[in-house]
Amino acid sequence: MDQLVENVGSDPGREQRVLTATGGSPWLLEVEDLHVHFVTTRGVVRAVEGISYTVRPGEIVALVGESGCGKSVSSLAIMRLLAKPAGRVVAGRILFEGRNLLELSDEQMREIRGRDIAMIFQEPMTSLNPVLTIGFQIMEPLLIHLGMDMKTARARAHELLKMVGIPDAERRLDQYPHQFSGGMRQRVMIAIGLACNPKLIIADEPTTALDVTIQAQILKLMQDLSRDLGIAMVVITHNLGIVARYADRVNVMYAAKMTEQATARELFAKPCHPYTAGLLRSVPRLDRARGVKLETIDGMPPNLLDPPEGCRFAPRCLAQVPESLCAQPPLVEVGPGHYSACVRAREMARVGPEGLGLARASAAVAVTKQVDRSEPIMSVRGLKTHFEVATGLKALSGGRGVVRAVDGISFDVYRGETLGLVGESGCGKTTVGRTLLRLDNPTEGQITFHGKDVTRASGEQLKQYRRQIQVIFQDPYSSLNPRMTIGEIIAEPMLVYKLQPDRKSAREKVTELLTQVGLFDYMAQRYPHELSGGQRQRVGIARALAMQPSFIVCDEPVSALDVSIQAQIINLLEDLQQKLGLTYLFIAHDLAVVRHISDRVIVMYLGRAMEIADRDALYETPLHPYTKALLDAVPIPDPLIEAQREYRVLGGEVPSPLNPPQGCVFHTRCPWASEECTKVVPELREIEPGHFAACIKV
Amino acid sequence: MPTATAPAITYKIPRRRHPVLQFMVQQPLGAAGLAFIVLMAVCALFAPWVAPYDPLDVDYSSMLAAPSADHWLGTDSFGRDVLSRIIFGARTALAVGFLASFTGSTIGAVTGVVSAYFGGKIDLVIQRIMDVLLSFPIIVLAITVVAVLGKNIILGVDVNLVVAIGLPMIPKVARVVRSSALAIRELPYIDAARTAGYSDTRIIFRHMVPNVVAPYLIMITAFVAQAILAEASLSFLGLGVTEPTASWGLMLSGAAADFYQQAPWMIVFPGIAISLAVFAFNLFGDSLRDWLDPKIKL
Amino acid sequence: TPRSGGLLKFAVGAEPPNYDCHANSSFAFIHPVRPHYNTLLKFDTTKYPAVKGDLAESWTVAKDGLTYTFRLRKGVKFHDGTTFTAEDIKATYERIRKPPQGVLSLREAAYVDISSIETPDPNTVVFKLSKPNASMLSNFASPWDCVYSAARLKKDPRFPERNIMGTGPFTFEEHVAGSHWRGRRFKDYFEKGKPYLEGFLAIFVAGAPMVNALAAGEVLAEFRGHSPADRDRIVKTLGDKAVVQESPWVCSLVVTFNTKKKPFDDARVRRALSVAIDRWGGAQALSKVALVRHVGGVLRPGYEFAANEKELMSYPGFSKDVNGSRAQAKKLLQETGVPNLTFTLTNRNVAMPYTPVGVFLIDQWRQIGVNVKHDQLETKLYLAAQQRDNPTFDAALDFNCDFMDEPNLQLLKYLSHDRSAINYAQQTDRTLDDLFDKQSGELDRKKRYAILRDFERRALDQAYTIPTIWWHRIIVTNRALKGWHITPSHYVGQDLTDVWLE
Amino acid sequence: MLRYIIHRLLLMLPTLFGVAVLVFFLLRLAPGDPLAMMFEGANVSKEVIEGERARLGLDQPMIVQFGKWLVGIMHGDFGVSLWTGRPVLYEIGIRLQLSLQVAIMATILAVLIAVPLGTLSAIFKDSWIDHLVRIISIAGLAVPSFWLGMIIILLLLTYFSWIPPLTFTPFFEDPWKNMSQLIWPALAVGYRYSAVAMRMMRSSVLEVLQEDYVRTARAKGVYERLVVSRHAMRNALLPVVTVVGLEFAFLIGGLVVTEQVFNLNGIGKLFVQAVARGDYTMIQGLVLLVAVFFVMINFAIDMLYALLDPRIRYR
Ligand SMILES: Nc1ncnc2c1ncn2[C@@H]1O[C@H](COP(=O)(O)OP(=O)(O)OP(=O)(O)O)[C@@H](O)[C@H]1O
Ligand SMILES: Nc1ncnc2c1ncn2[C@@H]1O[C@H](COP(=O)(O)OP(=O)(O)OP(=O)(O)O)[C@@H](O)[C@H]1O
Ligand SMILES: [Mg+2]
Ligand SMILES: [Mg+2]
Repeated sequence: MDQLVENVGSDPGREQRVLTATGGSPWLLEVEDLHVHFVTTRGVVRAVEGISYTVRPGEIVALVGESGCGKSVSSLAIMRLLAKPAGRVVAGRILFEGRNLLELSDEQMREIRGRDIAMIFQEPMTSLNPVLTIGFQIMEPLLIHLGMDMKTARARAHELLKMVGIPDAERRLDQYPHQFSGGMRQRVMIAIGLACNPKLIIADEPTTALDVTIQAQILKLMQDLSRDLGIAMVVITHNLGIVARYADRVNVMYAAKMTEQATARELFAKPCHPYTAGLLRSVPRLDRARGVKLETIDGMPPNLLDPPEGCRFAPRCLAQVPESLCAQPPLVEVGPGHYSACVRAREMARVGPEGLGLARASAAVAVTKQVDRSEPIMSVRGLKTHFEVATGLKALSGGRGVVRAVDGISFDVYRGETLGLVGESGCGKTTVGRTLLRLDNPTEGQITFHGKDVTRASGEQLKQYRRQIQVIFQDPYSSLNPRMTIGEIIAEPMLVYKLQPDRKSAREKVTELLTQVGLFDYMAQRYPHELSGGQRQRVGIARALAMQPSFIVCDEPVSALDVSIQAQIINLLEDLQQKLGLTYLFIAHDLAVVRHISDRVIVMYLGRAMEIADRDALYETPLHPYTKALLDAVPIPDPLIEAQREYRVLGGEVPSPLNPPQGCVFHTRCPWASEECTKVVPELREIEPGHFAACIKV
Repeated sequence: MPTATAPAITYKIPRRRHPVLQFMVQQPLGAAGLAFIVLMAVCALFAPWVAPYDPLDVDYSSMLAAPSADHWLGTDSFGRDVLSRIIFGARTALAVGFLASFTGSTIGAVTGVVSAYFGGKIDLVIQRIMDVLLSFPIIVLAITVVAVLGKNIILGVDVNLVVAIGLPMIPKVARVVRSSALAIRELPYIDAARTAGYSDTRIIFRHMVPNVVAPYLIMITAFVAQAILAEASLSFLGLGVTEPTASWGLMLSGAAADFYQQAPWMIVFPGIAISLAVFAFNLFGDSLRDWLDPKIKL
Repeated sequence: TPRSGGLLKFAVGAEPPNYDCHANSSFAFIHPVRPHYNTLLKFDTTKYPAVKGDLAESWTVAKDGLTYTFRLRKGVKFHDGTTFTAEDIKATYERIRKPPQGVLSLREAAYVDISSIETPDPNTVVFKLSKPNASMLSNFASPWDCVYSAARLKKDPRFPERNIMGTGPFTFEEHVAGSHWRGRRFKDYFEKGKPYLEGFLAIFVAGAPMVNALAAGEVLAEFRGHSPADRDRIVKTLGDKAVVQESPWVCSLVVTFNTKKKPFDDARVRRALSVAIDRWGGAQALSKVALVRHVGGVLRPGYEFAANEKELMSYPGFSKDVNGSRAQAKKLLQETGVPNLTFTLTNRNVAMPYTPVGVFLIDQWRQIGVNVKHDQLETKLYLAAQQRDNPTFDAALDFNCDFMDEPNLQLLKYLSHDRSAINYAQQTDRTLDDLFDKQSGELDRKKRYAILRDFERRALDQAYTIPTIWWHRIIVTNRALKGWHITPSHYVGQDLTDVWLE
Repeated sequence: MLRYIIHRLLLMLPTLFGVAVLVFFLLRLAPGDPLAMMFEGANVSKEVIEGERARLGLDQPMIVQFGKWLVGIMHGDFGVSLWTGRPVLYEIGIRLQLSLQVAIMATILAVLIAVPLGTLSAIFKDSWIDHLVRIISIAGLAVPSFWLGMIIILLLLTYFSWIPPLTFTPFFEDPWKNMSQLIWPALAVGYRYSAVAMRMMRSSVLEVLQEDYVRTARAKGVYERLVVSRHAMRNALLPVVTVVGLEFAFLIGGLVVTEQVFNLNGIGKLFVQAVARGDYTMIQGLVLLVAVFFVMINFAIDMLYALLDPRIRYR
């Protein structure tokens, strides 16, 4: 998008539009009782069990649910693109404009794909063929389905690229995917999807891999296109905010089954399934004051290889009734167009979630925190971390560039507090953390810890430092050595540093730590792959605690987890902080999560701090235009609020840290930018007490 | 809304098995290879009991005898039993093959991990050295080593032959392992180990090496096959094992071809033995790769 | 009746490194190069070891054996058109016996007894000797003594190293390194009507491919020799187009013991190991698979100076009583205190006939309880193990082969270390040296025979170096090739003058 | 682009220098004396041998010899063969053509077989086609080329009483004769070679077929045929290019045994002879030549990569 900011109001005409788009046949797509199984060597995965839903022409239907619940599989089944030969549709019908897609020949199905139904995938970085030009990849469906000649196809491709907001489209047609950023690639994917004017687009987590600002751009684009071109969309997501902002109707899935179906407004206002209710409550929200613990859904989603009898949610359900009653609840209509698969659905519709006792008692306990602000435990001054890299063209010619990953950042961390660090992907958050941990070496600046300069510490001094500062990583799957048992992983530092006198006491300590992070004793014998993501994250925390640190860098510790698990981990971290007096540097890109957990927050952009302030000050009265734009971009999981919200979409992309803009690094995307901004590098100034911002305009 | 009814489909659900069993079910070709390898190893190990004759027994009265009840695969130009020599030849092939491939792969793997872990100058120097080794073609390097070092027999195995065959494997393994290790080095659990302040040795041997076991195992099996072929080729050229030791390549060398009309068994059976052995190892290695880590390119 | 024309394709198992006859010693040199040159005399292949004139028309030897006078042919031309004279002979032999700086001559030793060479007229050359030498006349028939142009040598003594320019029946056409050598008929050759061939093509090919080539008729001959298996294979494929000629061969495999090393410094140990070899049985068995067949002493069986079978059987190790010999061998070892001797037999990694003979010997020694390791080495390492300053081997399989039957050549291996560069056993035995000198100057054949027997008995008793089995030369030619006769030496009779194709 | 090429070429120098050092000193530190080889069996005095040694320059200190050799190389002079006295480059030159031709023919053969079969095998993974192709290809790796060569020749000889010509004829002189000599070794070697490439092709197509962009192509409604040929194959070819290139480099110096079996006057046979004769200069020249080929081919592979993969293309 060329225009930097776009004003988008609420959309009161949406309901209207949906109704008028509904033509003669009421349904464009009807999925009826779909069952998909994967036959694998480890057993049969019943990935989708009897889900049904419908889509009207021109309508946006959301499919939500936690990871692995079968969202992708059900949509791939529609496209008949299930992994062969393992995946098979064992029952059900998929009617598209009245035709059962499952009965078509391969050739007929191929004709429908890309022409009538298009699909957009989650991973923009890998979904485009790296060796074919963007132009050709857009033209391909045109050539195949519409029989266009090269010239007209190219003209149309050009038009499509412009439509999805890619500047300089003519030149871009001849470029290759690697020359595009993630957001632009997703636009190209959309252009490919739109190429043949399909009737339905299935978007499988189209924005999950993107930054909030880009996510807002893409979703806005899709919404506009759907509205303007009358294309129906099935949007798959786990982000309830997105659902609230864009979807007309919502289907909630849990463990391969449909749990609830309703219009978006209805669902958010009056959830009629305990799972939906839990989901809605466990997400930290930007629009609500915090101060209490997050509500959680305890336990883990079931394993689809061996699902529980009866209601799949029952084991985690706080409103569960004796087992016999929970057996295989069917979808029941609880209101007009509102279905729920719970035996107590009607009851819940009447009395609401609280009526069933779904709000947890513990959730009400306020967190009181004592932070001693007299002396920082760690203070960072003018920290710069640059990387020399050989890039692109230069990689071949031996030339080198400098990535200014962190480019002069200063802050203090006080004992017992949680300092949040937010910013878009690539802004240098992780690098800050790694530099503090001395995993990367600072180029310039100073780090003092407990008054000691550790910037260039080495040998014994570094060892000493590292025993006090630990880390928790984002990816629970790769942060544990797969060849060691959980017990070995946790005990290793104790044995290496002789923190425990012998193996036996180390083992006892492991048990203690496991209990502390909410795991069981017997898990010490397991290997990481035998645990779920949330459990592994807990092991990661236990490992960090084994060193008895005072400071922990949490690098996006919950970003890879499902909302229900995310809440569990956040609560755990808070508990531990209270109990052990830990200090956290909490890195995340989810503004709501950061808001929930942090005492103070740093907003980073391109290696620099844009704004530093106390949490409440920052979220309530953001000073920096970037902070404002970020907050605007985050959708709030409530359609009513979303409908009334005025928000702006920040245009453009994050510039490359290899070649950051002159002057204020944000000026290329800033709505307030003026001539001066391109020249002056704004200092971080204390605008109000304890509230710093780096902008000459405030 | 129609309510869902679970379709009545029953699958034969395979029980969780021992990994070896699992491998056999999933990789029937590989299992066949493995079975043959085991058979061969057993024969080689118990060669003195399995073989009908002493492979060194020269018997000028039954030279070039055709396959018969006495000599199943005939005799060679010294009247030695071909079957017995093939069985004892398996000893040579497996001993040289395993030793060469094991030492080559192990040194290569450790070099690769060390090179990847330290990076920078150390990596650069190691890589240049590997480049140098790699620019010597295998057979050329082997010939040079054998011709230059001569023989050095310890416990019945020519150590220099093992070196000659194993040496060229080092850079190849190092390359593959290095790229795996480079990826592992970037993984958070290594960072975690570094944050814990563990020593380099501990990180390399406790955290990195065990995680390159997959490529290492795959390379070992693949290289056993290559080593067996190399031993045969070198012996064929007269640079490997020497008479009267039984070796498949040696059985084909020299005048063997000249007896092909008179005694075709002299050139057919050892050739088949080599092929079968190498075939089995490749079959097993390939399947092992498919099973453990299909991304590893050899 | 000979016919003219045609190209003779034959195989040569190796390749000459350079073109100088005087500096080479391999058959691989003789086969392609000899047809370009003449020598003073040459062997009469039909009456070997008799000699006949080549460039010499006739010759006389003085009674005292000290003057050799040769009358040379007239009208002989070099390939460059110049006329051949006695000066060329003189220049050639001077170059052999006293090579100028930078020139290599391998056969200086054979001519040390010559005191002067005179050329009274262009067609006469006179050799004066300082003392009688029984092998002198045969020496003049040596195929190595290619006659070069005196004029060319004067300009550049090393001219023959890179150029082929002689008086021989064929002119040089091309040599493609590693591949082949081509010669073409010399039109002005002195023997009218000869050579019959239009040209020859020597292809460098060895081993199985060579046998294949012969069997396929791709080449018509290979003049070194084949193993019985090769012969059978070629004959089987070629059928009646194959012609086989066989002869005993002036080559033998010998075992040398490192007399500097224990226990091989003890003659009894060496003799025991010699006695343990069943030469008669082995010869018979090995002759089926290897190119060895004949049992002999230090000289080729069948040669006029060689021992006859009866004399032979009286030497240690030549008895036909196998069991008796083995018992005797065991006893000898027992006496010397090494009944369970273990040692390494150093062999070269050449398949034929080293491998079968090595395998045979090891098997023989195994039968008296001696455990022998077989070490077949790359030639370079094989030679290194036997190097004269610091030999490392225990026992080695060596070959003794020269271009003709002649005690002065064959017995060199048995001479003392300081007198012979090809003695690897490292012994010093003046008795043998004296006997050698005596027979060398003995012109009387009977007396010489008797001295040779004394030499032989002592050599076999001491067993520094022991003969094993003598070679057997088998040549299979294509029937199309005519006029070629086998001799006991693969070095002689290769000028291709009298060969024709049908 | 030019800078890149120069940079890459400069990077090769340390590798080649390493190879030079290694081969030079390895040869000389090893036991055995090339002079002993030359005078094997000849009854000549020590003085004569030492004279020859001095003439060949082998009596000088090793480091001096090495320096002279390097200086020579910089002037394009690789010295003369100790054995024949002819320049090393001349000796190699007359044999290189043959070795190159066999290598090229084997490569063509291998690629023609490997690419389609490997792809087919990947597409029909775990079907009988896959099993068959895998067995064929693994058999190719298993059968020693020299044995296959021996059998080929013996069969030709037995059934046609014919063997391939013994001497080399350049292709442009007489293509028929040239082919009738070289097609056989190319076949014997090409089978193994194709097996190597086929395996790589299979695993690489299998991997590419799992890629997201292949799924995208299918979602676009692209014909399955095009999905494979246009979207999968080109990406899958990259690793195959590497193995083919490396294998080619290997063939230049690695046909040792096959050349022996077919009596080809090529680099490999020369190498074996040079080793057998202790011909230092020749071995050095050959090893260096093969190393040059190796690094050049690696360089060519990189270039080809850039051509096939826009991600690493440069302007
Ligand atoms: N090819 C396959 N083989 C075996 N099981 C599969 C396969 N593809 C998916 N599954 C299983 O099917 C279930 C549903 O997967 P699906 O990809 O639809 O989840 P999802 O809801 O899209 O999750 P996410 O949010 O992580 O994308 C999972 O348990 C998954 O493990
Ligand atoms: N080791 C490195 N070498 C070169 N560049 C690096 C390195 N590490 C990080 N970078 C670059 O530095 C910049 C900041 O990276 P960093 O990982 O700190 O960002 P981030 O804010 O954590 O992003 P994300 O949210 O995606 O995790 C990025 O452009 C990244 O590509
Ligand atoms: Mg999914
Ligand atoms: Mg990060």
